[in-house]
Amino acid sequence: MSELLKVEGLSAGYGEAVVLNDVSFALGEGQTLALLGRNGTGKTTLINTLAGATRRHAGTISLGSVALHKLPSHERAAAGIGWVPQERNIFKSLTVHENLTAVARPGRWTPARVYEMFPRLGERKTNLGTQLSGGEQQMLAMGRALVVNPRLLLLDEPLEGLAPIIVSELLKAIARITREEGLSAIIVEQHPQAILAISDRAVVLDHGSVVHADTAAALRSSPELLDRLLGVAR
Amino acid sequence: MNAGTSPIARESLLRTARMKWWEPVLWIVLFALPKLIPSQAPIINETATWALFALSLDLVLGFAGIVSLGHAAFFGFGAYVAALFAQHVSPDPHVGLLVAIAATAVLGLFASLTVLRGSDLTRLMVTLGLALIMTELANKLEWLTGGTDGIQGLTIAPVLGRFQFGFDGIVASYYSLTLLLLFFLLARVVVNSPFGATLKAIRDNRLRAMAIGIPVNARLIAIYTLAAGIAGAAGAAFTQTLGYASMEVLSFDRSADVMLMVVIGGIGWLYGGVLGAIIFKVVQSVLSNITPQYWMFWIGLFLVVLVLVGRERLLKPWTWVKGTKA
Amino acid sequence: QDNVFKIGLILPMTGQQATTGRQVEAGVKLWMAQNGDTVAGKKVQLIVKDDASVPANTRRLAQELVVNDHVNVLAGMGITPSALAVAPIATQSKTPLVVMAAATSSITEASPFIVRSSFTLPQASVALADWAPKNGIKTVVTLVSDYGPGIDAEKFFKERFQFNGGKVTDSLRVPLMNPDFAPFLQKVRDEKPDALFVFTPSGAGAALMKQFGERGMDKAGIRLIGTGDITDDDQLNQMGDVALGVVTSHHYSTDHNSPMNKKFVAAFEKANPGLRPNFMAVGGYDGAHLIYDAIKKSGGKGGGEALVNAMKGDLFESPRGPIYIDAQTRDIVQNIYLRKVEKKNGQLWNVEFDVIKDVKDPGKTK
Amino acid sequence: MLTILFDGIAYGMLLFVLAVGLAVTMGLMNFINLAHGAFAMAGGYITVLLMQRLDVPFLVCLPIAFAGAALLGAVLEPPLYRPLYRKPHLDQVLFSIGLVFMAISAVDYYIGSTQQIMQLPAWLKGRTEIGSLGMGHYRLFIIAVCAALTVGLQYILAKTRFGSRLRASVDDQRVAAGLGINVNVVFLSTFAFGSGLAGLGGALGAEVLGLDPTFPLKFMIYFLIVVAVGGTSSITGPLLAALLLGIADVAGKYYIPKMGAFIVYTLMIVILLWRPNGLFVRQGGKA
Amino acid sequence: MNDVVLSCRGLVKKFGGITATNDVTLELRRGARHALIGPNGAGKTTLINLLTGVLEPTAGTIMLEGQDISRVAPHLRVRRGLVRTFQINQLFASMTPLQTLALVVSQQRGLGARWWRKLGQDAGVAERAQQLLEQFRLGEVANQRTEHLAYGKRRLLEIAIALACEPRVLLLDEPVAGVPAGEREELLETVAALPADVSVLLIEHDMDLVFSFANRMTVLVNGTVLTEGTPAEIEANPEVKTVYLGHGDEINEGLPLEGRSHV
Ligand SMILES: Nc1ncnc2c1ncn2[C@@H]1O[C@H](COP(=O)(O)OP(=O)(O)OP(=O)(O)O)[C@@H](O)[C@H]1O
Ligand SMILES: Nc1ncnc2c1ncn2[C@@H]1O[C@H](COP(=O)(O)OP(=O)(O)OP(=O)(O)O)[C@@H](O)[C@H]1O
Ligand SMILES: [Mg+2]
Ligand SMILES: [Mg+2]
Repeated sequence: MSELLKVEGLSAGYGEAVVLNDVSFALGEGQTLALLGRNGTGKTTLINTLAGATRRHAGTISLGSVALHKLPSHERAAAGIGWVPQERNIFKSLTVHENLTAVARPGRWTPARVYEMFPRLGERKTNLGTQLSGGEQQMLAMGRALVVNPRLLLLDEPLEGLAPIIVSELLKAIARITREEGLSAIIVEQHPQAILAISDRAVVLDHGSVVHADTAAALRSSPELLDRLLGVAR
Repeated sequence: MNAGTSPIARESLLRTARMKWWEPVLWIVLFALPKLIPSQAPIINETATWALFALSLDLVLGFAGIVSLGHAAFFGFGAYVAALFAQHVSPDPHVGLLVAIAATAVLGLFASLTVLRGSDLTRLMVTLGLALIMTELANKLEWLTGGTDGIQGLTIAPVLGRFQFGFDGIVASYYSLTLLLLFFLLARVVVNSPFGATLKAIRDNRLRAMAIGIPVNARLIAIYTLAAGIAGAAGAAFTQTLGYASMEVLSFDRSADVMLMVVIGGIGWLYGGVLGAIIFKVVQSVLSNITPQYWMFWIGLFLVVLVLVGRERLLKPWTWVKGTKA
Repeated sequence: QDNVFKIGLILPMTGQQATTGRQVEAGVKLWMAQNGDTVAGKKVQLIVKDDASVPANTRRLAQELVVNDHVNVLAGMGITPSALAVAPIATQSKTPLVVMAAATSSITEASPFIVRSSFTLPQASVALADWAPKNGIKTVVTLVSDYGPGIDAEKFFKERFQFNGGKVTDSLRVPLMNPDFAPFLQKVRDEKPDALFVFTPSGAGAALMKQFGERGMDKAGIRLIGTGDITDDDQLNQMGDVALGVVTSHHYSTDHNSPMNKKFVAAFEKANPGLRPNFMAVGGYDGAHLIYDAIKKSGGKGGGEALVNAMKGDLFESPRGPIYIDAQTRDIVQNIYLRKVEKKNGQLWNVEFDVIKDVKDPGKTK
Repeated sequence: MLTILFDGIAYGMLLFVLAVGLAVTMGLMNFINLAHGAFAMAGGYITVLLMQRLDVPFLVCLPIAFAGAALLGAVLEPPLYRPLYRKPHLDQVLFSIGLVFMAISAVDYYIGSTQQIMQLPAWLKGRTEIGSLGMGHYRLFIIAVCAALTVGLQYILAKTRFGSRLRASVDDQRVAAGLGINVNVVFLSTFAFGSGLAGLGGALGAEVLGLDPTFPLKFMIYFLIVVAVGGTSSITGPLLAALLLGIADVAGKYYIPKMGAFIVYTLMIVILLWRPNGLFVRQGGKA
Repeated sequence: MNDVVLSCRGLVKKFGGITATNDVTLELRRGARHALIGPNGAGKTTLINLLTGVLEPTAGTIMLEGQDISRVAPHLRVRRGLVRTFQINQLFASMTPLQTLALVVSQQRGLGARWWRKLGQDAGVAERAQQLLEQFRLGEVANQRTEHLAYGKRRLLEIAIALACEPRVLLLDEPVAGVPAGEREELLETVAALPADVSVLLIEHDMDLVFSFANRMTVLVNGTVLTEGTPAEIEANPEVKTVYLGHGDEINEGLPLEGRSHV
């Protein structure tokens, strides 16, 4: 399996503040990575840095043969990044449909296919972004990242606020997409068990540094390790 | 509950409301000015009425979040009421002042009903529209207001029966400064009170304000009425110290200028209006003395630089070079 | 210090009245350049201030000029409310105030220290009301800007015109801030009077005249008459052919045919390239003349009262013709000319074709 | 009667052309650009000066006025406007008023404070009478230009993705960029386009409204009224608002001249009290 | 103690063509720990908005303590003890948590219109605010502006505000969203520990928490009430499984559902 994403010696933060410290890891094509860590350890900051929305101080990021860190934020989407920000950030003055078409790029994922995956969104096509329920906004954020037709999906707590049945379906869908379409994904979640089940690899952050990097299966099968790293036995 | 900690909470709550050491100093300096530089008394007087007017706008704009581009409606109304009172009823400045404040507050009460709903832009335009209509009225009701000529040559009785307004402007500037101080103290009490806190809550988040039981409309009406009254006081001071009222007191330029002053000085901070008025007036009069034709250019440049560099950083030049990248 | 004579000139140098300020200032400066700055042993110093047509500014500037700069004379005044706001200061400080632009009749009554070197609107409109009935104009609609001077013009024109047997069929007032004259002109067109009498502050006049032409009112047989403000010399040339044939009455035309005016215009245009002197410039020029005369007559001694007394009855030849200051009213008495816009050497001029001599301000002969 | 309607429409259309650029910058970009009138003034002066000094034909001047103002906008946007998009509205007001002051003085300094008067070509000066309907040719011309503009703009905003990409950038610059929208280019081109429209409006309006350095302040209120009443979320809103105001103003002044200036202001207040977010808001609007 | 405190009957809300709430009838008993669950977009938030008066119902009535409040202004409902939290934080950005809570306490005690006293001067206000700060572990950020707080802290403040209103009926809309896993239980315990006569309606997608908290549950689907019952009944309901909980075994592997055994 060829390597898709390679992060080396990455330090980044906001303004003068450095949140991430010398982070390095790699991810193969079609693989899913679970990004774990306690609150405020820098998970979102890492995702945002990959998307180009923070200030990078040092280090490199390469996506395939592209030196991602050299690109401005808006060119990273073209290079293959699809981003679901933690706070959803639905474009509030656009309709559901416009939210999708505004960022869509040609490829397998079209708005129509998104509506297939989330029928609920199809029914709300002409609603403004702000008129959606919390969960619907979450679905839209996901769909919006997909229609960019990325090679790497960045999902920041994508399950928050979704009904259990949707959660299970979404997890299945993510597993399917990555498997069938060779898409890679990085998923941040509060509930490690849920995503470790569908992930290939796991990275745990603490205080902005990588404290554990291994296969997901290994971490999942070791409750003591989970407890030590994340402070949750579940 | 830890009984030992509660005084701390109370302490830090009250701290914001406490007078800082520089405040009395500032006021002493302000009150000394007409004596120190008597030659500048006219502009001190004018600036003080502007500052009072700006204080009024800051109450609604800075503390209740209501944008108003027609605030001159209240200033002007107060000015005309004071003028008509002096012309037809009595030259007594004190009663005139009170009547003007009361009348303007009533006007504010009615006008407040128009600013309860809508976006910033809506309020901007509705208030602007009201002021424009008032201006037209002042023009049309010539028999009452003197039309464009205004009401001229008023005689105002001495303040406290002793101090006659003279053309040197000394008495006038003390009159206006005193009003400014009184209303400033009142405004200060109001914004630091629970009532003031509910206003800020409404400004920050109306939905939440409602959800904790604040009667949003009643509060907005109350503050708008109070602010209108203060603007009326400023207008009355204008008329009484200058001895006339004409349509300029209602003009769009006056509304716009007072807005500029409040924004220059910083909104949501009572000294903002006062400071803004001082800066604006001083800059304007210095510039227009240097270049009567093109002072507008320089004041424009001042505003542009003020915004681009930032109000705080303008006071700290050493941050200019470094900070621009952030 | 004692040998300095200070003139505090307050004018609108910015804002919509800025052109007034420029013309008056240029007029004053031209007089001073031509006549030197030493009069009766005094060095004349000019202090120019901008009030942006805000009376509160005018008043404060006057206060400062009197209190701090100890000016001997206040002058300028672009608009009536400014002049009225300054009047009490003139009275209290006994400083003469020479009004060089503002034109409402009542100004000189506001203080015994006010003297006017410009004109009054009643002066100009009454002359027109005398001329019109004699020239085939029997019915008129008046259209004036809705503010003091406009209402003055309407009132005095109407009174005199009806006294002379004419009929004013409608009186329209246009808001000062009015971007489009279409509805008013259409109304006039539908009423078909013999002539439309217009007063607008200079500036708006051009737009009105163009719309007048565009609407084909002249072809419908309606004549355009008005006070000279609408064919302001300052702008006349750019108005184009629509202005041709418009009859106005005023106290000054750049085209006035006198040796003195020829000299004045030449000197003015030399000092201010690209600018034609208009009636405002003459107001400034003659105002300065008046002040110089007063200094001379009072020998440079005596205060404000002496100066005002010296101005009263002052009589001299101005570029507009002979003028004098009525000793009782301190207002100007002058010839009012009837003029028609004509093209000469490819340029438009207000060509005078009749004159009514020594017109006093009718506003004061109640 | 018909003539009044016609005049009202023409006047409304003129207001629209002048205000539509503001509807773009203020409505779509959410930037309170009070300096809009300054760009209109630039367009007006470009036209007048080209015609007066170089005898350029009027029709040629119009696109030049558009391009000139657009260029001015494009030059000013990166250093001056871009840092301000995220600042509070009041700062934007302060800043753009400052620009207006500078523009007024600069024009005064270089060109002078007198009214500039434009000489239209002969074919635009005439008037056609059809029964009781009299139509000034210039007014017909304005209506035509304006109609073309409306159709074009509507197409750009509704049928192309540009409109939604622009609004997305306004809503959330950071996320829009992260999802592949080149926010800077979108803003720059929109701003330049809005300024260009203002310039065109100024060029067309100079004939009717007159042109002097105080132009940006004098007519600012009218631009704002149109945008506020029309709502800031579409092009048709301001168009209908401009037409409504134009017709009401002209008809009001014709039939009840005594009411003069009250009509427009009263109408505006009534509409805004009835529909606080403007007559025509995007369906649903802000919650 | 089993009397109905808050109820709605035949409640309908339409947004244009969308019927978000369709003939909902619901009763909340005194002291209830009631959960409202349902798929995304089922109309849960809308229902809360209707109950609290943020939205006006298209049809239907709402009764609080036996009185019809359908037409009562939102802030007056709060004064009668009907208090909510928001799914998306609604805070006063420029104030500190301390000021916010002092304000809410003042308002709650009817001192909100006092313009002549200082905020915090009235007896007991500062003390109560301090108590709430400590209860929600906001002590060390008490004097920072709210807009600069970390998300988790803001979430806590959101709930603290609701409690400061001394609710009789408390409506919680996904209160723990964004709160770290470890702290969620603790937060709900605070809520559960409210006086026994305070009624609570909880919306939440974290089934672990819901089943540990609620003693009664209502399931809302497509704007209508699908069923109502005890947690055990709901859990066993096959319909609820299909539309909301899901059947699949794979979810049990890691999803919070597993924790519900200790209900
Ligand atoms: N915009 C910002 N400016 C400055 N500091 C920030 C900003 N956003 C986050 N931080 C800080 O960066 C650190 C890491 O935050 P980040 O959001 O990456 O954490 P996280 O692991 O995603 O936490 P959570 O689980 O709560 O989402 C925190 O200490 C936070 O205070
Ligand atoms: N202002 C509005 N205009 C149009 N539709 C709306 C509006 N507000 C909500 N809706 C629709 O009403 C439905 C119910 O929304 P609501 O927010 O009540 O759902 P919810 O049950 O809270 O969902 P979630 O669990 O995802 O938060 C949704 O489909 C939503 O799209
Ligand atoms: Mg995060
Ligand atoms: Mg919800």
